[in-house]
Amino acid sequence: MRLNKIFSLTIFYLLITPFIVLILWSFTQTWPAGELLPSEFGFRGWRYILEPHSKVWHSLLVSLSLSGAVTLISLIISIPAGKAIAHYDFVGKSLVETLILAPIIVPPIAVGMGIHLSFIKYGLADSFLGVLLIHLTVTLPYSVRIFISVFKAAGTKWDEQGRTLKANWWARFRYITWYLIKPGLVTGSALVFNVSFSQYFLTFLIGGGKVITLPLILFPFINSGDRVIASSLSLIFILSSLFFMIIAEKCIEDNQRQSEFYYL
Amino acid sequence: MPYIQIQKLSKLYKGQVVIDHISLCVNHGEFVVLVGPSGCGKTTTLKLLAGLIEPDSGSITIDGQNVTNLSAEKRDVVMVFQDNLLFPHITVAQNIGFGLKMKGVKEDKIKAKVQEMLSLIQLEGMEERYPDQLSGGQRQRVALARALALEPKVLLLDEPLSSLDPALRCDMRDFILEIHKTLDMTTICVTHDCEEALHMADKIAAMFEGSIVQYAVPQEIYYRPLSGKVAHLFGRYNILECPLFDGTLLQKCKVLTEAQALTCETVVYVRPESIWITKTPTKDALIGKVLRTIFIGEKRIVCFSYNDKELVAYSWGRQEYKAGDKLFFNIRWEDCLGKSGEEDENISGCAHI
Amino acid sequence: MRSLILKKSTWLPYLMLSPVLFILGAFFIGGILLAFLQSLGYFPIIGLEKFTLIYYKEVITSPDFMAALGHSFYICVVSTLISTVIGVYLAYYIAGLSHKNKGIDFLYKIPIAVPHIVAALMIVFMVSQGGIIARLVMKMGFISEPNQFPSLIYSKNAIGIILIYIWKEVPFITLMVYTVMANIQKNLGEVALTLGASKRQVFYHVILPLSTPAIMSASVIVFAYSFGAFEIPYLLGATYPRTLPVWAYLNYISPDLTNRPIAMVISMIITVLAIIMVWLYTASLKKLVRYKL
Amino acid sequence: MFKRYICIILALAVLISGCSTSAKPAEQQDLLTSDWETIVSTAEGTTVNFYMWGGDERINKWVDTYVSSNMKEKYNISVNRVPMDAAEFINKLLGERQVNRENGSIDLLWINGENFKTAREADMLWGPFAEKLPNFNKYVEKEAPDVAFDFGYPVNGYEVPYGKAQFVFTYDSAKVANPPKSAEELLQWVKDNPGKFTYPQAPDFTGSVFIRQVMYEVAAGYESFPEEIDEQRLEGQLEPLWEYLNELKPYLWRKGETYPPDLAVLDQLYADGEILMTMCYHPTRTAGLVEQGLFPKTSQTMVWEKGTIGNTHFLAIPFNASNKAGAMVVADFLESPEAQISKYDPLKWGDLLGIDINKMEKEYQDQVADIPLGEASLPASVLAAHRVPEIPAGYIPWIEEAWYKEVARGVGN
Repeated sequence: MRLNKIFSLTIFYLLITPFIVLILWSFTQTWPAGELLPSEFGFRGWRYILEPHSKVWHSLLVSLSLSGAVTLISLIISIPAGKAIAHYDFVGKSLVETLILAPIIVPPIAVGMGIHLSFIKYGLADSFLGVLLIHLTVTLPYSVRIFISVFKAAGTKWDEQGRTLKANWWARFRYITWYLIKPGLVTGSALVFNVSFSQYFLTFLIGGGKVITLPLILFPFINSGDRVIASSLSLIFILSSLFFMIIAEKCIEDNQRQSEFYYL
Repeated sequence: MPYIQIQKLSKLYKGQVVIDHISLCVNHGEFVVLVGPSGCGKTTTLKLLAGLIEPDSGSITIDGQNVTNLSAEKRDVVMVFQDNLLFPHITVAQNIGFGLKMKGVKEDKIKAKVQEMLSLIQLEGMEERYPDQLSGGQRQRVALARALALEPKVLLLDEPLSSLDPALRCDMRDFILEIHKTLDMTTICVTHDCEEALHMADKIAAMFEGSIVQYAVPQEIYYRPLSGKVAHLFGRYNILECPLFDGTLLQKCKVLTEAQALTCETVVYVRPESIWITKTPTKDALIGKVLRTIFIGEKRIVCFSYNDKELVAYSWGRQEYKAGDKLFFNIRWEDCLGKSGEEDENISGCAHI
Repeated sequence: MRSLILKKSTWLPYLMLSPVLFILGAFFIGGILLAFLQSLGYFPIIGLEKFTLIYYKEVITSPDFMAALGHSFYICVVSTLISTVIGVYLAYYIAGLSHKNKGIDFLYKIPIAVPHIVAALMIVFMVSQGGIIARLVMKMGFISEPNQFPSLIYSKNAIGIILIYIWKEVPFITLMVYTVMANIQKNLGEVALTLGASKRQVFYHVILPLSTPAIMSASVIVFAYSFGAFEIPYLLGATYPRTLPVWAYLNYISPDLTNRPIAMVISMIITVLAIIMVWLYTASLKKLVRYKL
Repeated sequence: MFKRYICIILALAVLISGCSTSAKPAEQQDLLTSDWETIVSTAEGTTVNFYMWGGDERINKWVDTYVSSNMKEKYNISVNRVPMDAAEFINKLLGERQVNRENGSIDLLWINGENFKTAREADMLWGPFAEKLPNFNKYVEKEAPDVAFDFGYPVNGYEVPYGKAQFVFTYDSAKVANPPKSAEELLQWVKDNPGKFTYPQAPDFTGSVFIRQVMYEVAAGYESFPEEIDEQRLEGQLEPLWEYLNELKPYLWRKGETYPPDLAVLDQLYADGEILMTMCYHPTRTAGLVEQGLFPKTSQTMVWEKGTIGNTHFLAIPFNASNKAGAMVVADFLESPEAQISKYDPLKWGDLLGIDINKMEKEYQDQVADIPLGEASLPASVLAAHRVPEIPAGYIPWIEEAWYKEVARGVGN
């Protein structure tokens, strides 16, 4: 038991200390080599974020609307798809299931590089729509799989009960299905949003610099080693995705708190 | 010295009292059934006995050894769970041999024991099957065999029959009783089925809200329940206040409601079958008017009014009564009266505390 | 739980699936297909119209290929193995806590709220030669110069990259496994305990075999991700060897157009390898596990 | 049920695609023949997408504040800085060229060297537009070799000088008393101080120039690189270079097993005290970094006795720029003495002047003289006296690749 305690404390510190160092760096002015603490604190990183020219807010807005749209579309089209796979039997079902799992395994780098020129040709590159579509290919596997599990767990009995009580499809969706899929919606939106929100490569490649999201602003700073600005941007990043998750949880009340489960 | 002695056992869960100072004594070889509505703490009591959870206060002694703080795997207690819970990833034989393997018993000895168990549960030849290839009854038997293979001092059964269909249930019931007798174990069983409890138990403990309200042999708990709640567990009943002396009615009976019964000292719970109906007057009989009769197979339920209150009796045989008939209802007092009114301390069934 | 399958319907399920299938078909399958065609040197948009295997030959015979392949494998296998072991143990530990810990709520948000590049930044702050640990060790007098601290970033041992993956994937695996384990622990774990199994035995004989499918799918996802990921090794990898995705990307952005088919060949190789490995892994483990989720 | 879904999706798609409106198409065919006033009036009220390397916060800030606000004020032009490495935007343009995409998203580029050469050879640049810009005509010495040629490749008016750079080494004077001033001295110094020196890996810009810097001293100077590449001759010629670098290798940081991926990492190593020397292409950058507290206050810059490589970086307009007029107006502003002087200030950027100081008015010359360059910087005269030109751009990818094979991958290692 004692060993377990030490173990869990270690894990806890391993999770927490990097955040503390990140916060420290974001408030650093000078942190000389070899010192354990910054010799001078400052707000250079945070000032950069607040300055209108840095486009941090603009990119945050783009990021939020892009990931928000991706989440919304992803979830909406995944609900019927998840139901179809969970409750229906049809020709080619296993093929469809494989197709839906595939983007988790096939690296996005192959998809992105393969389709890049065609996107340029058909005007989808450098556009919000193009980035949205390419994000969807990455997020759909997650959301569809979540809803497959949700519908499998719920079974068809509720729907059948609804039919015998003469509810039409909308009433069944509104009063039955909706409550069944709520936990899936919370988990799904958190997962999909963040997969899209932290996507760098595909946004960069397909967005071509026209669709500037937060990771695109952050990446050069990490690459160039400006630790102070990179740290404060990272914190903004983490905070906004946490914020979204909390909002999602609050908007879609989930009284049973089932949403803590991944349905993958 | 009782074989299992539970003393003032308490368990809190999230600040709520789940088990409230339970005391209970079980003698060696006894088959004790815990009955009560769901959520009364029966299963928790079993888990405390099994060592799966630790009590907040009180003690448990088994065969003279204090096991209160002994972890589950070190107790000579085996529990069979409600949903049989066979390990789905291993075969029937491996399931039955699981406990022995954990103890480090040699492979050939395990094999012999498994064969013995399989013949005991009459599932020879099924050893290589997986749990999902068995029927519900077979699975339950395997679960039992798995527990018995360890030859535990104490066997705990948590609603062992609830997941079976009615026909299987009767067979399994007899089967369990038989094994209990042959292997000379002390068994504690939890159920919410009163018939099951009466059928199998040497003694029944009635539990409500974390407390044992009554602990007695089946006849006693059936005919002389200490409260309406206990009476309710085992079927229909009437509540009467009949001050008696030496089996003689002192004055006319009064029909009580549940609420009135709580404050009344001379309450008698009368089972419908303790009322026999005659068309001619007899001594001390209650004179009532039939309200309605319901045919339920081997008997009829006769609801009649007495002093404008409704009472219930059974009529046996092909005797038929019509609504409005005026009849005489005779109460077999010897059924309902006896050692009732014992003091609370003795509910535990322990001689000395 | 086994769910009922509704009556066979000819068109309804397809209609329900159509938006998802359209997007995945057009953009995912389309992308892979185009990458495949380009890897064969067929790309009419830029005037390449002949199928050839010459680019495959060029990649496979290049001395860089085995180095990149080995390096990619090394990073993925090590990071997946370690994060699976830690994640499984952590899930087991949390599942064993008697009342639900608030920490789980927190843990569940970390893996998705912190993107890989931020995780990378944090790990660099920790373990680089100028990082906080090196400074600490230096202050304590174990080393006198940052150079004496083992090099973990930009190094061939790729320990920094592996640490980032571990840091990021452990909570993910923990979460996916925890749910399953908590259920097993609650039911079958108790059964095993009353059958005289010690905690250790319960873990190895009951919980571990039964949660294998969950562990498996979690580690497959982690493995596939790290095998195809480009950002982290691009940011923090050694000059030589490079991982396959970095190599592919560097070829892709090369101003020399003839390098494009090379990039496609490498990315096709990554894809095929990822699929083969995931298939091998699931197939071999399926044999071990009868339990169906 | 499904009709409804489809409707929602369609509605969303329409909504979203509405967000991605491209810049208004301007009549651009005859921009090269129209006069400056027409160009300016066409450009007014438009947005210019300026694609440039985005890894230096100070440069970003300069563009985003100084350039942006001036353009807004003077011409009502919005400057949209897009951070992207040159290799990546060249690749993007290459793709667009291949599929002949009109209405590209890039209007103005910050470019030079082999990227310019690639862009020109693939016909990816629009022009020649240089002589359309009044400030170019007024302040640029067009015949100067570092303006007429970009890494030996003729500019021909397809790009205009943006600034100049010269390779310098930075060292910590508190720890290095006698900094090495030649390749030979460097080798000795590195051997005496093992683990305290390294350079970024090619094809990083700075790493690449360091390799050439060494090459000038140990193998062949810029004079021995004709426009036409003769690979066989080159291989022999560069043999001493690889020998030198491989001799250096075991004494480098991490014993040369790996190299920092870019300048930023090298600077970080220097800032953390892991190495004692760094290098860069902007002679006053070090002063700025000291001022910001990122580098030790005792940092100093130096050049080698036989000189260090200097070059010019340029601005160009892609063939499919949607807003060529706007790009020209921005480029013209960047050629102005005000912009150039602002850029010259080490606190803002510290880039050397891209225009000719002698062509400037007196007041501007005084302003230049008044700018404090910081203690870490060398005087302009010292720099000028130690500047040697670049080799033709075509050699650079070749050398970078050879470096990877001969040194990084470590043949015989």
